[in-house]
Amino acid sequence: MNELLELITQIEQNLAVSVRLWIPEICLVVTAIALLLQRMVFPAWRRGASFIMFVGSVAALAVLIWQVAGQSNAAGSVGAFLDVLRLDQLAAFLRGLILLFAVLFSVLTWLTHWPRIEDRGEFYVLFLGSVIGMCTMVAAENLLLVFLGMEMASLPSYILAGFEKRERRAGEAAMKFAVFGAAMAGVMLYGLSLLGGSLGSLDLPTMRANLTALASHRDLHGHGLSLILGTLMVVAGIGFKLSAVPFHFWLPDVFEGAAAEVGVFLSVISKAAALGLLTRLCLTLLGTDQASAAGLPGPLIPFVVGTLSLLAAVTCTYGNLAAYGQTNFKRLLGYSTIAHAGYLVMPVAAAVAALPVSQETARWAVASMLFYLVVYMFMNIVAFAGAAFLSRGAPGEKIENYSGLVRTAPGFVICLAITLFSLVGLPPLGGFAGKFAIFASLASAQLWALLVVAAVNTVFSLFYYVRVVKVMVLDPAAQSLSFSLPLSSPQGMFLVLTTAPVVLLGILWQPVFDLVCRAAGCQ
Amino acid sequence: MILAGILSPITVTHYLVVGIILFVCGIVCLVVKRNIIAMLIGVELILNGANINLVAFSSPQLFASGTAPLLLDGQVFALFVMILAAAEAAVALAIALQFYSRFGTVDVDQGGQLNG
Amino acid sequence: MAGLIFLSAIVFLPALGALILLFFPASAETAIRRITLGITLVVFLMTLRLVFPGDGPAGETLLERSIHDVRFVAGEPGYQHALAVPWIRSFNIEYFLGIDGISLPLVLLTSFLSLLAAAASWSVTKHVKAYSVLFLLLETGMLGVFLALDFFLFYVFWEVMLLPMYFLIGIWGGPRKEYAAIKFFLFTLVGSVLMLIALLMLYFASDVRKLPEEARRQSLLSSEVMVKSLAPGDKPLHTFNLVALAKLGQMPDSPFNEPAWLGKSIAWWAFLLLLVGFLIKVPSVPVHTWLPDAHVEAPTPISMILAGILLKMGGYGIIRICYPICPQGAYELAWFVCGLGVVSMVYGALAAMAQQDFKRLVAYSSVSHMGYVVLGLGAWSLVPGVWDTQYWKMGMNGAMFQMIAHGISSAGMFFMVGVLYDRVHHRDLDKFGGIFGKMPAYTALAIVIFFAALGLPGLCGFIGEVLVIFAAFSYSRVLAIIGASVVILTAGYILWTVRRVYLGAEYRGPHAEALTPLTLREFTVGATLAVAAVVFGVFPQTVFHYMAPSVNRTVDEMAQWMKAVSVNVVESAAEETPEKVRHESTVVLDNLSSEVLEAGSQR
Amino acid sequence: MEAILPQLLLAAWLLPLLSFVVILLAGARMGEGGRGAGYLATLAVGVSCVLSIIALVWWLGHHPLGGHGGHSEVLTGDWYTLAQFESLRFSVGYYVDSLTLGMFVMVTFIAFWIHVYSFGYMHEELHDVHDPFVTGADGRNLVRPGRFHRFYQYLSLFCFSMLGLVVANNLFMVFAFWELVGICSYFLIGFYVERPSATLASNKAFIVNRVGDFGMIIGLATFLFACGTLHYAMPGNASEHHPGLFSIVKDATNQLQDKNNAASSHEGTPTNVGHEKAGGSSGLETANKIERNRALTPVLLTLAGLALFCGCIGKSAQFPLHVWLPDAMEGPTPVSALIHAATMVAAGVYLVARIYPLLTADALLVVALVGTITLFLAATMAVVATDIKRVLAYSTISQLGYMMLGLGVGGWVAGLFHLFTHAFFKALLFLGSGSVIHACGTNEMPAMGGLWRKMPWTAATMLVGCLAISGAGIPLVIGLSGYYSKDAILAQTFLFHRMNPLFGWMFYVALGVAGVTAFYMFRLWFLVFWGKPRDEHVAHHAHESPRTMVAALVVLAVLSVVSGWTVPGTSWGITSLLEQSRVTPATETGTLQSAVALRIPDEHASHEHTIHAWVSGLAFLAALIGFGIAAVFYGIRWLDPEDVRQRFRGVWELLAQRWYIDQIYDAVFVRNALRLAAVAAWIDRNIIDWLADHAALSVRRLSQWDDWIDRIFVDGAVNALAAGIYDMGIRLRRWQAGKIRVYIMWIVIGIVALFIIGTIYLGIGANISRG
Repeated sequence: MNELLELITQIEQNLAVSVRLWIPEICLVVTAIALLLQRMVFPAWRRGASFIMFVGSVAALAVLIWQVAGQSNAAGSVGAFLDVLRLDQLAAFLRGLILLFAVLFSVLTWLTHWPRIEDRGEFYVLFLGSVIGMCTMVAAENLLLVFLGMEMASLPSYILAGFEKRERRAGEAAMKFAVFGAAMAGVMLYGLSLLGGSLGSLDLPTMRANLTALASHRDLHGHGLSLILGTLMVVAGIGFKLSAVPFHFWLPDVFEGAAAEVGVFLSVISKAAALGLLTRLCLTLLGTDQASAAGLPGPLIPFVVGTLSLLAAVTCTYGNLAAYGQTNFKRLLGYSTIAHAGYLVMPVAAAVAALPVSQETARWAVASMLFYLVVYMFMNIVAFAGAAFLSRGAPGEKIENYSGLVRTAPGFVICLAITLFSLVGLPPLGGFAGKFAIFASLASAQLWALLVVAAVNTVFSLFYYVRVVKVMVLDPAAQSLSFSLPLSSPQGMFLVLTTAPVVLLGILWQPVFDLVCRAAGCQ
Repeated sequence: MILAGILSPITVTHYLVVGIILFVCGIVCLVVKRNIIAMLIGVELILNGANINLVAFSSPQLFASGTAPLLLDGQVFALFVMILAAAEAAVALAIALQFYSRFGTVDVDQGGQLNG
Repeated sequence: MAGLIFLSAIVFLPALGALILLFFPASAETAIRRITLGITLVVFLMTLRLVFPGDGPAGETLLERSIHDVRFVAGEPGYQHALAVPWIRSFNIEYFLGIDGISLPLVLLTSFLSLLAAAASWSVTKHVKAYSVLFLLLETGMLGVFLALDFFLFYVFWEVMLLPMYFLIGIWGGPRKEYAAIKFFLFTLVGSVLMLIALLMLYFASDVRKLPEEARRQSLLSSEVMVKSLAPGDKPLHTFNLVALAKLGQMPDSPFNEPAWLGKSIAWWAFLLLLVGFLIKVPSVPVHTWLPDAHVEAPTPISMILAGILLKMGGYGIIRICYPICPQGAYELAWFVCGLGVVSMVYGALAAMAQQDFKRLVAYSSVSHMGYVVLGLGAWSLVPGVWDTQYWKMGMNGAMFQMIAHGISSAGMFFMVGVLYDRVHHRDLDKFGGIFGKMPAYTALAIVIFFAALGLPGLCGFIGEVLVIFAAFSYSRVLAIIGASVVILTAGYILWTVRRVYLGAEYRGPHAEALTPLTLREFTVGATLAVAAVVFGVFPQTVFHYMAPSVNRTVDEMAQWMKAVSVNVVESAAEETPEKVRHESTVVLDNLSSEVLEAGSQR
Repeated sequence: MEAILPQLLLAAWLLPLLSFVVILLAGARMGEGGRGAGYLATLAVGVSCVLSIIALVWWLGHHPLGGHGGHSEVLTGDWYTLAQFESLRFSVGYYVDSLTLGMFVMVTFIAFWIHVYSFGYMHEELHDVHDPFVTGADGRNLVRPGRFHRFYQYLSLFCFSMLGLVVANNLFMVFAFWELVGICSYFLIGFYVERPSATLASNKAFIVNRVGDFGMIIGLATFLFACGTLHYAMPGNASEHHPGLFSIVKDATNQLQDKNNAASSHEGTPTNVGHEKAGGSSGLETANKIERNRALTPVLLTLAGLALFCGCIGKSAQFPLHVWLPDAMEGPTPVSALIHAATMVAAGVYLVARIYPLLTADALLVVALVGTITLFLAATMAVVATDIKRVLAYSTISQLGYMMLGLGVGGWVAGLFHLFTHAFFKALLFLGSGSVIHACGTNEMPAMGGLWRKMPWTAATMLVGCLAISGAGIPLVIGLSGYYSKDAILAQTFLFHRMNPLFGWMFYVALGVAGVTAFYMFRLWFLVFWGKPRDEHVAHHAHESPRTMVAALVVLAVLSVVSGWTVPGTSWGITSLLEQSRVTPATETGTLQSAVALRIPDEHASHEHTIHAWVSGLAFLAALIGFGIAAVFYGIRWLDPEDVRQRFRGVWELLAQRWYIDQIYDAVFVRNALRLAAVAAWIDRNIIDWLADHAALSVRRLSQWDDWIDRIFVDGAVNALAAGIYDMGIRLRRWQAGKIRVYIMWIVIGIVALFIIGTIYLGIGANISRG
């Protein structure tokens, strides 16, 4: 009786702490409710949805920052809600990133006037639901929450993909996305069930302990098949969210069909969440400290490294190559997203590879991944915002429609060009700093082959990014082009404000790198 | 041999076999059917295959050791999966409806505006 | 500190100028041109300030001096005004600028040619503002490359030039500008990607802690890294500091000597990767084909910059990074480097001979002339046991001098081609002739410049070429002989060109009426280059005075490395060799004398 | 005290440079048509000449003539260092001995008179020139502004360069000025830039010279590598650690000599000619030197010497690089006289003489052979040439061949003596021919004839020149300058013939060509001045040249007569001047492993009276026969040369086509070089570029994977699978490519594939870890 009481007290205390730490997400929930109410209560307040969304996301972000800032560095890690969520620095950072994106996203949609005012409330609610799911994903420490988070993040995004109702392609994209996503969710779930079953728990740390026990019994072979099948299915599920090859087929279609705003959402935080999940799964399951990582069954780590490396290499190469032939700017950005997913998986592979050797190196690799995520977020926001502005202002989405754009919208083109060159990875832009960090992590984990692949891909990627710049800058102006976007307009200022970090992160990246280091737990 | 298989006491492996059969059925359904409703049914089959796994892993009777790997967790998981499956089906059907209203069909191959 | 600030000012002043220009209305073309010229002039004067004569108070160390005096002390082999400030602590990246005898002439060349190119930019009439902005950004990149002493910083500057160059060729270029621009971009990017891999290899293999404390102090590490390195701990402390990397690379038990792949060491691989990266820039056969296209399509001032400065970065990289950091790779691959150099020399000259396009011809001559640089840098002529470094020093100095000389002569040649092109709008060699009669002053200047490229004594091309050939001879006689034969080919294509373009009775191409005498601005640019060609040809000591101590230091360091690593292997041989040699020569002389005896007896 | 000499020479050397710079900058503004430029240049070189003479006199005052060679004083030092790397020093300096001073005086003197002569010859250039050789597109002859000042500008630069070459104290400096005289020659041959033939000839001259220079660079590199220096000698080498080239080579051979002496009691040849003050190198030092210069073997020494000689072959137009000199006659005639007869082409001979101590006997043999071949070939070409300047050009080549032969057979003084005398009489001949051309407006001898009436001074001085070059004189009594110098060479060759019977033919060739020389020279003289005018137009125009030109002719004619003589009552003369600085070759006997026992004879031995009398008699006879034939054909016209030509058509054609050497070079070298160039350009465009482009393109192709995978794998494989399922009896409607389904299937296949791979991998891994 006493024990039960103690347990209940414990649970109560834990709940109290957990809820307090979960306030940012609760803020989002409140915002969502407010958005729904606003439609009923103040239907005349045309800008209400955007306003509420902005205030809500800013509040969530502010709370999160306040919480993190208030924390002492050591007490970074809390197992919330009876340890189903691990609210550590990594989770906090990724949640911060996601919330920051939410803020910028609300501004962006405000500026692009999309979707229509009457649909905007729903749009934001769906978006917020997805964001909450992503926040769950990055913190999940229990297979149930992993799946829950994935589904929460995915379901609204299917609808968002088809949100442009008048656009025929959007409907088709949404359907493909939904069916494919549901199938992949099923596959992943099956994998999760196998993993959970063979490792005897849904709780990741427990699974980790059991894995070591299994290894010491040396009868892994019996469980080996289900372990491998489970791992692969889980990787497939996460790969789907990451749009890694060969689970990428949906992405270009969706990016082409859906609005650019949805594209940026899918390409940035969806990836961030999936990467956070992948990192956590890998690092938790394969070792939290050097000694235990070394105790894992021999070929397991090489196997995971090999799988992830292969996935990353193929994804990156495929994305870059397939982007060549594209004529649609949004589709091109879709392939660019695939390629970058490859780059982003690389440091995770490096982290796993470094686990048996040096915990510190592994953390550095994670930090480099996080750093690239930050840069990547800003780059993609600029690129997709550019696409969004263009798709509203310029005739058509074909790249050749933008020829000579620099004559009518020089500032806009400069911002876009900076971003595209940053996506190539040229110094002194943020993309280079990020890529450099990733390359460094590969080098430190001695993954030379992967490093060469990544480097070669940098060269590959040059062509198609530069082609866009070339069309906009070098080619003669198209007759019909009347697009202009002065930097002093709100849209222009948004672009400048989001391009500025792309440049600054290439020059002064120490502060942000300190941040990601802290998130990844390295000294 | 087959007889021996049938006559042996039911273990977790039998359940897993059922689960994997469901899973494979679901995949085949997804691959073979062109009707979106049928495909969604395939998804349901996959999810249920996983559910069987989860439930089987949480049943102590099936294990010689007398304890199951997942216990209650697995069952809770299965419940969640059911709910999510419902949600997913709702979303997917809504989209399918939209698709139908636009293309006049629910044959996924009829959508051809986008190509890889 | 004053030194660092001054160097930073030199580097970033053009970028600042570009920023200011951004706020000018695009229609104010004349003002923008003048401001661009003014900025390049100020930068040039600032670099000249470095070599103002005069000594500081006696008894000061260089570091102390650098606090209040920005002048460069000639004859001092080490780095000056070198100060490292932490930049990105996570990777121990430092903002580390410094100057020594190797970089000083190149910095001066850069600011000098930038000034002239800015003056030559009046012929650019399209989008003047954008042109000027990109031009100034380019100058910042170039100066940065020559002044950076942190590998990462070096790499950043190296890449920074890429974009402006891409646009400068791509927007203001000739008919095939897009192809040329992307080709340039692609080749260079491949090179820099290779460099990036090597950079990471070296970084992660490096460990400041392995350096003896004395060497650490000499490496001019920033105080922060120094403190870190002194703190207890066994984690390796990686570094991008080029000086420290060189010191690490030259340790007998260098961490770079560990085997990496295919039985070769890290140093070997890093050297190869870096070398290919730099050779693309030099450019050396067979990775040179971007150059003719880029040169032909680029506008005249950009061709001047491209040939005069950008190509030098390759050579600079080889001497500043490849050799000091990876002496092992350099030693083992010397034959490869020299071979490529010679092949470039011959091949470039031959290809130049077959060109119809004036600018293409000049471009190929650059390939040929930069081959001398590669050969001179590559000729590792040190023989264990003899340790005679003088030929090696001669070769290195010759190669460095050749870089300066080629900077002047090739920029001049491109300018000369540009002057003609501006008037008649074609470059077909068969459609010139008789320019001598129409533009005598221009022809005189052009002939001086072309003869400087031909390697005529008294002009700047001669010294470098001859020294390189002499030095190569002590490395490989075959290569030296093949290399020397290039003087014939060079004479062939240059004289043939001069004859077809400048001599003859009359002009055979279109727009004959446009062949007006030089404007004052054109004359000033051309005459400055011609005078520079003469001055450097007659007084090479002006360059060697600053350059030689640092180059010699580089050579000495590598010789020391070689002594240290071969001490086990060659020690016995080293003592033996003179004996042996004496013995051999005695044998030969014996043979000689016996023949004399025979001859005598016959008489 | 000694310091004044270098300063005198420095002034003499730099004055023409000063003149060059001034004319370069202000030439066009110096008086009407740039006449002032001519005065300035002439003044500069005149003062140079005076300074040189003062220097020579000063030198002779301190180093009186007389006695036989050896122990000559050399004054050497550096003016300026270009670059130095440890002990490798490249500098500009002076190496003064009697040869240097003699050359200084000779060069400046002839140059001065040619400057004077050019006032007359080039006066057309003072105003607009009407060039009859250039026709514009409109069919009219070109009219261009005059370039009087440019001419003098180039001449000044040439004088400076030539003097630099003479005064140089190291091979690097020699090479630099070697190239500079080459470029002056280039400018002056191509002075009439509008004439395609002139510019072609100037290109040819420079490029052919560069072929020789290529060898020279190799020679320089070899010596620098083997000896660590390119200086002939270092001042005060006892204290300095680095001795000069001469002493290094001498040390090596001396050591050999010591061994020789020690090995047997054979009498060593007394060759202790100290080229430097106080050798004083101890045994240890010698050992050190040899250690450092380990590569300095006799074979290498020979090869290096020959490599240097390549440069001389080019500059002195020796076979096989003689082809440029006849074409070089495109330049104005004073230029031909100064550069392509008297001075620059003799620089090759001068250099061979300078580096004599570095040349082994074997190398000298090659020098002699080259000289012999050249003198023969060129003389045969001269026999059939009709262009007056070309005859003289071939004659120059031939005479340079004599000089080389002389040097090659050990006649150091003889070869140089001929250099001096030849400079005077060949300059005279060229200036005379210039006078003729000036008068006639054509170069073709068949169009001339009977000019002696119109141009008595020219005819007379030309006759002196012809006599001098033919070696006219009364045997053993007196003769013109050519008589002495040519006899000296022939005598030395004869001696060589005696010692090395295998190479005796060289003497007979040389002797025979002496006759041929007389023949073609008098053929020239007869064709031009004798008989009746063959072209009325030409004859009508002809007139005696202006006074400036005639003055130069007379002065040179006088010198052509007397320069071989000694000052009455003494033995002072050019020979004794040269004798003072005479040197011996590095080895006097052959060192290569050859069947031929080679021995270079001592020069003094050829002064023996019997040899001398015998040889000069023969030479006189040969010349007489040559003169006789010329007289028979062209003077008194007993025989018609046309008949002979018809009869020996093949030979005539061979000679007129210059033995087809130009054609062969064109076919073998020029065309192949151009072909190679085309190949290189082709490779660049079609292979390397192709590779680069296609690397990019193939990446682009790869990028079409997307489509490709869709088409082949996705559609194809799924269709195949579907067909399979169809066969299994599952009823389906017609299968179409369904994208989503296909994707899913591929994912499943992917997972299964990975699963299988993973299983195998893990299984094997587990096995291994177990095992």
